[in-house]
Amino acid sequence: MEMHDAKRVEIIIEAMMEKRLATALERAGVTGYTVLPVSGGSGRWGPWSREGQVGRATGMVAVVCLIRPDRLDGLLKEAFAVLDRHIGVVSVSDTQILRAERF
Amino acid sequence: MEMHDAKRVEIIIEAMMEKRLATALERAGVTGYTVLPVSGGSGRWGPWSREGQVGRATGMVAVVCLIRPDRLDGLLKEAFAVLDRHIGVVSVSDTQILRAERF
Amino acid sequence: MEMHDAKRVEIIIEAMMEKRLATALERAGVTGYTVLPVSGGSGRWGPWSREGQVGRATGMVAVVCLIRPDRLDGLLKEAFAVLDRHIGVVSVSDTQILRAERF
Amino acid sequence: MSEIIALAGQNLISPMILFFALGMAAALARSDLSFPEAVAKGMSLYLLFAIGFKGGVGVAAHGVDLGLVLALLAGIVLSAGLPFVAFGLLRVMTRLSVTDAAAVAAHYGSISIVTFVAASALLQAQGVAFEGYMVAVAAAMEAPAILAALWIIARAGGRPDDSPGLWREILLNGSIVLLVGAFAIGWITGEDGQAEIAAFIEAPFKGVLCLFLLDMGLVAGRGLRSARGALAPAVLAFGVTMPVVGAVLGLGAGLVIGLSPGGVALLMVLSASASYIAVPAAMRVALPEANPAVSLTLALGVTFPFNLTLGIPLYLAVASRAAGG
Amino acid sequence: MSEIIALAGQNLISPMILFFALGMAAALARSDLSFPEAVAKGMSLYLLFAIGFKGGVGVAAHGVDLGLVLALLAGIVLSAGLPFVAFGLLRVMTRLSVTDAAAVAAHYGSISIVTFVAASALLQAQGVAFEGYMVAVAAAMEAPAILAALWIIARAGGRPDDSPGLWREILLNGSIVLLVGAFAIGWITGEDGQAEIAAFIEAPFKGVLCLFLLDMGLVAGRGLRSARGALAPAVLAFGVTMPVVGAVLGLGAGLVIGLSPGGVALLMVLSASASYIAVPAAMRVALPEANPAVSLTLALGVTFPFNLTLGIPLYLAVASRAAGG
Amino acid sequence: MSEIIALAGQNLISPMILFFALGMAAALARSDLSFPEAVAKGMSLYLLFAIGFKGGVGVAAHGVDLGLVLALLAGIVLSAGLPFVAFGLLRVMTRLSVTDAAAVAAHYGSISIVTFVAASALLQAQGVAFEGYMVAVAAAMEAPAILAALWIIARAGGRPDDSPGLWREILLNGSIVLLVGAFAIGWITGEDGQAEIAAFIEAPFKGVLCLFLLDMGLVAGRGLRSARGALAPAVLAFGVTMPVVGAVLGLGAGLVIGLSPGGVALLMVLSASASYIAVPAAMRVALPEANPAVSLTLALGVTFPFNLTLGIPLYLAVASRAAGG
Ligand SMILES: Nc1ncnc2c1ncn2[C@@H]1O[C@H](COP(=O)(O)O)[C@@H](O)[C@H]1O
Ligand SMILES: Nc1ncnc2c1ncn2[C@@H]1O[C@H](COP(=O)(O)O)[C@@H](O)[C@H]1O
Ligand SMILES: Nc1ncnc2c1ncn2[C@@H]1O[C@H](COP(=O)(O)O)[C@@H](O)[C@H]1O
Ligand code: NA
Ligand code: NA
Ligand code: NA
Repeated sequence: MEMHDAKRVEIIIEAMMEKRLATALERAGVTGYTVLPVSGGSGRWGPWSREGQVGRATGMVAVVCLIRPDRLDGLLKEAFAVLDRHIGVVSVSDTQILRAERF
Repeated sequence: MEMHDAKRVEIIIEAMMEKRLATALERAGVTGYTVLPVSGGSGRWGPWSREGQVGRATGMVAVVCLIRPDRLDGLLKEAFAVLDRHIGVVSVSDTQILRAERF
Repeated sequence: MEMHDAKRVEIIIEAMMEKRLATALERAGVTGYTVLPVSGGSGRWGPWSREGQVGRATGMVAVVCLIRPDRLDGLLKEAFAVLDRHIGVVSVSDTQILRAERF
Repeated sequence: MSEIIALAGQNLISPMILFFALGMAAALARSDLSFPEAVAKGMSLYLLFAIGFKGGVGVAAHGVDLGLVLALLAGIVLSAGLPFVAFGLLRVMTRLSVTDAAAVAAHYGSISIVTFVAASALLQAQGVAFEGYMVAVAAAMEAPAILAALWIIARAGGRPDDSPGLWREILLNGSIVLLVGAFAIGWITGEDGQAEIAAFIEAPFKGVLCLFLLDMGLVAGRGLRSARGALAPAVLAFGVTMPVVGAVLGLGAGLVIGLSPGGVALLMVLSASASYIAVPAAMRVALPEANPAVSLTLALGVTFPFNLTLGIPLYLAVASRAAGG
Repeated sequence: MSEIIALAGQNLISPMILFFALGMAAALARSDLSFPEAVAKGMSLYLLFAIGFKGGVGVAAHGVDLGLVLALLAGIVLSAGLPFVAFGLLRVMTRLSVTDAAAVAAHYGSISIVTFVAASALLQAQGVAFEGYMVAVAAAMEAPAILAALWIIARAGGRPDDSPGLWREILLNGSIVLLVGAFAIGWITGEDGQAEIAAFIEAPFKGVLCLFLLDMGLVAGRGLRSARGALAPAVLAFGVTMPVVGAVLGLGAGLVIGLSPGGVALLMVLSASASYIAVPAAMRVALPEANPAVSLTLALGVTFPFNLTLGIPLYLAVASRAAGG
Repeated sequence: MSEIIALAGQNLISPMILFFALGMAAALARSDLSFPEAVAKGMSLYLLFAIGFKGGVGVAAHGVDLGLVLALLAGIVLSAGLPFVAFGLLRVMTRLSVTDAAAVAAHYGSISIVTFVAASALLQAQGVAFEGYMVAVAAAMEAPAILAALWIIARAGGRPDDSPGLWREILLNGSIVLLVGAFAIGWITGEDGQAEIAAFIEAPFKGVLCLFLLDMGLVAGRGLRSARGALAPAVLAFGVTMPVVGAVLGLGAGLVIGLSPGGVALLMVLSASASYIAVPAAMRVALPEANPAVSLTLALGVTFPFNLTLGIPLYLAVASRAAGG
């Protein structure tokens, strides 16, 4: 199978900010991403969990985005404008993808 | 802690195809994998979300599979046979695992 | 964007053990982690799924933890004490993070 | 005619329709109102459970005759035949590709169980009786349309994925199994079974249906919003033409086999409605190249609201006249 | 006075309160009892649907007069004004930062719909009538407090994020849309609509409320446990002082506009209660630097139980006296 | 005898059993019918809430006497003793390892609350009265079996993980807390509380139970399918032998402490049933080396259906004779 170099960007961000992040990714020309639900975690304000919660204030989501390496900078700049004052983490790993023509 | 080289394969695939992928992984001799739910995303057909959905047509899942490097080719070949005409993405990253005897 | 080297530790562990793992991570001085739900998978005891399940005996969670490389050993030691006799997998990948001051 | 308009007007201000409209409006205005996936699926399981069981109890009460067999046959023929009509219309009216047209055709041959449920609720409110086994006819109409669409696409040179696994998936898909299973259990346990669980499946039914329609409005509105532009006017026109064509064919079939006016109305509704659960899932497996946004948005965002608001009262009025109710 | 105590005592052993207490106790004892997020959200959708619809039917039955307009105005003024009172109190009583104080103030200007629901249930049990439109007043009081808090923070040199998207999010947030939408549909369909879905929204209401309060007790207890230490005694004191202050202002407003004793009691309850759904979410977007644990724990872990157990019977007793019930 | 067969026959065609059978058949045929985890958990929370509350109201109505204490004691002794019987039987009948046998033994000493619920429903349908406090006995029988199994494994040289955290987890696990809490609240609020929430916990109860049994059938069927081969015939035989042995011991205990025929039948059912929620979770923590598929499949796929279909009517008939009903 032919593999191609790519970046795997994982953005863990407040659920309230998901739509703004999606808009930012679109602005950065990123059209493919996947959102995974998050059930809990821990950060500077201690541990939290979604169990039994109704409001969206204390939830997060994980957005995974596979991109060609040359698009990374644009993505990070736009994503950071959204994240800036907000809690959340961004990590970027090297990866290899199939079907690179789609990215 | 002794760590061992391994590959982390992440397959994001339509929920309808999960069982077929599982069968394919079995065929490739892969017995360990973990399925994470996906709540939404965006692709060539625009953004989507699982909120309020009843049918399974517009859902995806993320299948994470840690394997010994020498098993990668077999896995990709079988997985690709399932993915082929379907939407979804495959990424492979280098990683290190504990307890390699289990893989 | 300035990026910093870090490790991405992914621990897939029985749901029953989540609290014990959280305590162990705290002991290792790790304060930031994110828990993702798992909907199914396959291991030495065959495939399983959370569909329709009430009990927690057959569920797992994925705990993702981004840390500075020098904290890895402490984390693995504590996590392993919890995992030890239990099913589950641990993988460690190289990654890069934004806002390293938070880790 | 004025009677039809009166009925339609009355229908339009029922809580069911208003909650659907609320959901659509909320989604189009980009409100974040939403139902968790699990709650939506829970409500749909409840509705299938209740409607199937009640249908079975109805059959137990009134006995079964040749009518059941004829109605099942009529349903299967309609479900297998409508995709050809739909495919033809689509190729004439629109510029959809063969693949997309075949996928859409499968949706319109099959049925929407919520449209059926809403129609039965209206019939009950109007005091119009109908055959309990119509719910079995609904179940029988789910799958043949898929077969027909795959045949169409194969003839047109496509290569649908029709592995054996696919057939089990289609025939044993969750909604069919629950609907038919609950129907059988209602039939077996009859009045006694009904007495045991009536309080669960009858009194709250309408309320749950309102909530479910609110959710469907939200999903439909979201679909319309993100598909805006993707649906050409001609495709939209198909979305309101095809249900009327389907209803006319359903009317003919219902009259031929001698259903009651209520039964005829329901067969019209089934023929007019388009699947948004079973068929979309089957198409993803069998015809992955078809754009799911087209058929789903059309079925859920155009045809479903059309049937819910104007279609059902219209079909009921016509059926009452034609079958001499 | 003894009458108030008797009412409070009776209230304290109602299933609603006991289930809330059970939840809190279970969470503090670190039991793993918990509700799935989807079930909790499903119950809250049900409660909003039912309370909104019932309110609308009430308005349809009794007609609408100037009272509705006055009550809406009073609610908006209270919601916009209470944050200033709360902010002042917080700066005097506690050491919270300006940002945190403004965020907390927004919570106390806005309302908690479950507190409102619990109070209406108590009124009904006591046979005290109230205006059906009070549910619309509740909806109107959700948002102004946020505006007030953002103004406070901007004046204090902060820079809240008040992009246009934020305003749509606040005004069209899910609970407001469902509450107002169900209210409107109840109003439009009136007795007829009520007859259709009464069995769903009336009989099971109290039971669902008990389960929901159990869940809220679990969430509140978990919040208190993990926030122990983070809340200074002075902040806790604010959590029981502010509702009383709010209730007094609500009392004044209710008397001025001439609400019935039940309506006055509900306006007191709304003023006394603190938001734990809409405002926390808005604050995360607009004031991300504010510590969410402080305001949420205070609203849900201190003020909510205070109102539920002591506040509501107290406000009702006072309202009955003052409005001559 | 013929009376027992008639009762069993009648039981077999109740909606409850038929829905369980439907679920099992659907899963074995690999239908994709399934309940979301959140919906399944929501239904189980509802059932625990309702059955606990009703039990408490029953005690409030009939008063409490020495019987309650004796029954609790009997339950604890049975739960602690049955694992030894089960472990002995397993070592004689099967080739399970010591670890697996101890884990299975813990399941059979403990209880299945749904089996209890189904049995109470049958008793009610038959008009057989029973002590309201039997639900407290059920709660008391959850944990002792785990202690017994850990003792067995420790004596056999194993090293179960019995950290202090484990004990809190077992004693404060969600189902026990909800069951006992709702029982206490039902007891405290008595008839008044009952009046408030009766419409929620009584009328829909049977219907929810049917849906829940459908889900259990699906889970059990899926378990059987994926464990096929893993369960040796001797292990399967244990799955139908042990409930009968347990029932006999429960019968003896019930007669000794003088329960009513209905109460004796329920104590038999509790002794005969095997845990599939609390114990599996505890075993994963304390005995991680035990294969969960063995005990879960046995408890849910073999013993549960055996009790549901044949066991319960059998135990009821025997109890009626023996306790002179
Ligand atoms: N080091 C980390 N690794 C993974 N997730 C993290 C990490 N730090 C923070 N998070 C996630 O981000 C949320 C907010 O963290 P914080 O910004 O520290 O308040 C936490 O609740 C976690 O879900
Ligand atoms: N670059 C990407 N990174 C992450 N997920 C993606 C990416 N592209 C597509 N996906 C996921 O795969 C689905 C189908 O994408 P597509 O094949 O582009 O229609 C999307 O809805 C996403 O969930
Ligand atoms: N190689 C693997 N890759 C990803 N997840 C795994 C792997 N092996 C095991 N798992 C997960 O860990 C669980 C227990 O596996 P095991 O320890 O093999 O019984 C499985 O059900 C999977 O969810
Ligand atoms: Na149709
Ligand atoms: Na307030
Ligand atoms: Na037992």
